[in-house]
Amino acid sequence: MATVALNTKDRIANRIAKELKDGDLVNLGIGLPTKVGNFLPEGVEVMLQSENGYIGIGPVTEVDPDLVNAGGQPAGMVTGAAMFDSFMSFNLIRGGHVDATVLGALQVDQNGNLANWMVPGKMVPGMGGAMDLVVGAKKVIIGMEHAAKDGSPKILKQCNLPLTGKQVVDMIVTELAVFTCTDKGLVLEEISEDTDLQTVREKTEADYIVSKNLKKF
Amino acid sequence: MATVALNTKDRIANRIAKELKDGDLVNLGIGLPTKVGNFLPEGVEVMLQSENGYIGIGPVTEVDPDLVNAGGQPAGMVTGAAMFDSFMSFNLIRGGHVDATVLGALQVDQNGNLANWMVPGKMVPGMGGAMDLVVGAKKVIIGMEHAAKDGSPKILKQCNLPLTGKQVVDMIVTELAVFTCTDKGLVLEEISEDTDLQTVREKTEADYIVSKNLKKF
Amino acid sequence: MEKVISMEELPQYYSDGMSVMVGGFMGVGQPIEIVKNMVEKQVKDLTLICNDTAVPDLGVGTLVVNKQLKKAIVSHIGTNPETGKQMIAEELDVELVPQGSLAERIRAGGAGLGGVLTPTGVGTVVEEGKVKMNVEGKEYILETPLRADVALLKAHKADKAGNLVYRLTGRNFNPMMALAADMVIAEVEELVEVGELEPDEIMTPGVLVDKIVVCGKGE
Amino acid sequence: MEKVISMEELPQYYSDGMSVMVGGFMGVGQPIEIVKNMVEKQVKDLTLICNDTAVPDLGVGTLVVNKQLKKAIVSHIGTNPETGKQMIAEELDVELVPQGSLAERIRAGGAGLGGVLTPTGVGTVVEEGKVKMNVEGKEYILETPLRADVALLKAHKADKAGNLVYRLTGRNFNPMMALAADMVIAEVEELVEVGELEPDEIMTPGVLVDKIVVCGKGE
Repeated sequence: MATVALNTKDRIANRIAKELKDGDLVNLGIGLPTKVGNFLPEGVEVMLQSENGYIGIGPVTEVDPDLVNAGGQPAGMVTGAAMFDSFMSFNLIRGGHVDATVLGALQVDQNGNLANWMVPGKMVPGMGGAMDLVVGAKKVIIGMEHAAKDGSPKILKQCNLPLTGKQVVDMIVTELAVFTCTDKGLVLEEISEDTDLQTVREKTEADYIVSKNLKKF
Repeated sequence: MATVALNTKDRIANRIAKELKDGDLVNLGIGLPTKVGNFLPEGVEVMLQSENGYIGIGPVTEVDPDLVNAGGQPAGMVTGAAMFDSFMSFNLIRGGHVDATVLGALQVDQNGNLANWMVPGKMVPGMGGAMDLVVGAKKVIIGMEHAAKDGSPKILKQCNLPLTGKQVVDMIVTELAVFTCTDKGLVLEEISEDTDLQTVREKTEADYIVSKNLKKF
Repeated sequence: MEKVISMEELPQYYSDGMSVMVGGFMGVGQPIEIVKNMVEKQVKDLTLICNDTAVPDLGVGTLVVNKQLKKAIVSHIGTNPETGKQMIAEELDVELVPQGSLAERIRAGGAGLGGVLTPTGVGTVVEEGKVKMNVEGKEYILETPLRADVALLKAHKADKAGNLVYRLTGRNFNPMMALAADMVIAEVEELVEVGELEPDEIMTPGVLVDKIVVCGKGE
Repeated sequence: MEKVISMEELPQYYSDGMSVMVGGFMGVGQPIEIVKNMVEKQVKDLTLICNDTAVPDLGVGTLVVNKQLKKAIVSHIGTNPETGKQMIAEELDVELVPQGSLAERIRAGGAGLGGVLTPTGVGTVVEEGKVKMNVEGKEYILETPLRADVALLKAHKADKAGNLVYRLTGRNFNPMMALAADMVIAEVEELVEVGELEPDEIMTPGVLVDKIVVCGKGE
């Protein structure tokens, strides 16, 4: 495979894809997280779950008005896909049957708290299935750009936006860094090849430990 | 239709059948209650529900190992029958979607309490779906012989066997009498053609009011 | 017990101020034609229970734009800016419910339960004003039942007895809503004779469905 | 990720003292061949979660007769006199659960809930030792989740990815149990290729099923 320069979002998606294991049931949020499906390592096949009631999201081959993804966009299905109702969909999500979910974030903090569903007075899209996903999925991976558009940090000591879930995040992946959320707090596990510890430190408000085995990605 | 003398159980079933309305969803217990289906008045069609997961019990036309009733006996299905799982079956039962259930009893009392699932130290079949049926069905009709085999009363001031449900019975039909359970207590609504008030009084321990419109059946 | 009715007969089941559950997820699996009829008839002060408020020009989204709602109990309003606008202007009361909890509450309402204990929303604004319980060391929120006066479903096929079959992601909230309303009306694409649907294929038993309106595939 | 295994490979998933959910209602929709294998292998001290204990010579009934159970969590034991006998002799701990509450508890266990509030059993021995709550003037019992180490299901058809289809009243408790155990094994009558089952026809998604044993129609 020829090496091509990836844009920021693709780089994040590409790194997250390495966290998924063959056979996993995975729920990808709208936006950046959806891209993760494009970067699965060879030999890794995952089944994608959609909140609106199916397992086996696939490429769109023809538009079927009865087949959309959780964003309401035309979707396809893979061979072996299974359909069900919203009730069963959340039995799966809340019951720990989803191995990993990848979601975007407005803010994450060093306690693993996540805020991604509203900005009071400005934007209230609603939580949709996100609050269920973060308490139910075995692994909650946040994929987002490291800082907000105005440069302000998104990885904070404490979220100040309304939470989606409390102590729910397992991993944060940005274009600069990979953090895991542990009992001891955030651990910086990896930094990207074109950054350095100093830059990450400057762009991150949260306290974190630098892993002894810090890697580059 | 020629008039034929009915035996005790058939007479009870025949009287109960008149309580069912066209289009009702009905759950019939094992034993005597099952017979109610044989006596539906002309023009009255009901759908029978089975706890193990279907609506539309019908006559057995051929034995299918995958098709049994709630007693585990071979069953049939009518045209338009619908299958589902036990979870959905009890959504229907508990959620008030069953219009009437007909059950047998060991004891019923004047407060509408029912005991029909165990005799301590002697017989503990278990409650099966009965406890759900009595709280969920819109109308709970007890069909039973008026007295126990040893002649002791079964319609009591107070049940002394473990209850199936508290204040759940709407109507009691025996070969001698029809009682309704009201806020004011039991009301004797009808007596059978071949008995009299004195006999019913002697065979009934419970207090009851005799309806001003007492009828014969 | 004729269940099949025409669109013209439908308005007798509408009343201003009623609560109405509407199946569908972003308009898919939604009884679009019935909703159009409700817009036409200007039924107002509705309490809508639905997954989302769709988009401004589709399904329940048009009820929002047309200001026919008093309250919306939904999990998502982001695709219909009009909902947020009316909410901020305090013209519309919006109760946002996590999608899984919405499904649970509707099912609880339809199944005779007093509620369910869910971990969803613990530590968030969702828990405000709700009973919390600790079961075996874990915190849960008690989510209570939802019911409605009328449920409006969309099915792919119905037989004349009201047995329903949904197609692909058109299923979503429809089967649960069939349990949780006093009057259940289904818009269907295709009507078949009783007996044409396999017993194992039926997704909503006909006893739950009061009325059927046959609309074809819609637009 | 090969899911299809032979009966000979099955005993690696057994262990003395394990809890096991077994689908079926009076033996119908029950993995009879797997249960036979468990009898043969003399797995013991089992906690059985099942609708009933069937009859002495069928399915889980034989586990009772063969004294392989330590505890049974069931709604009905009346058709297997051996269960009552062992219960009265205090050789077997029997927890009788109303059938609807049993379905709820298994679903709660499989769906990550802390429990459900049900009116079933209020005012009876079923409420003893349980939390009771009043919601809007009505009394409810809190029924808590059930899970098991292993769930043994019976399906009519499976594809190689584990997607299952049940037939008629063989469905019963199977779909709920598929959610509520650490290891889910299905005995199936017929195995088909992935893609041969319609997405809308599948009743249990394959992701829930770990292993499949193909047994034909049994006896």
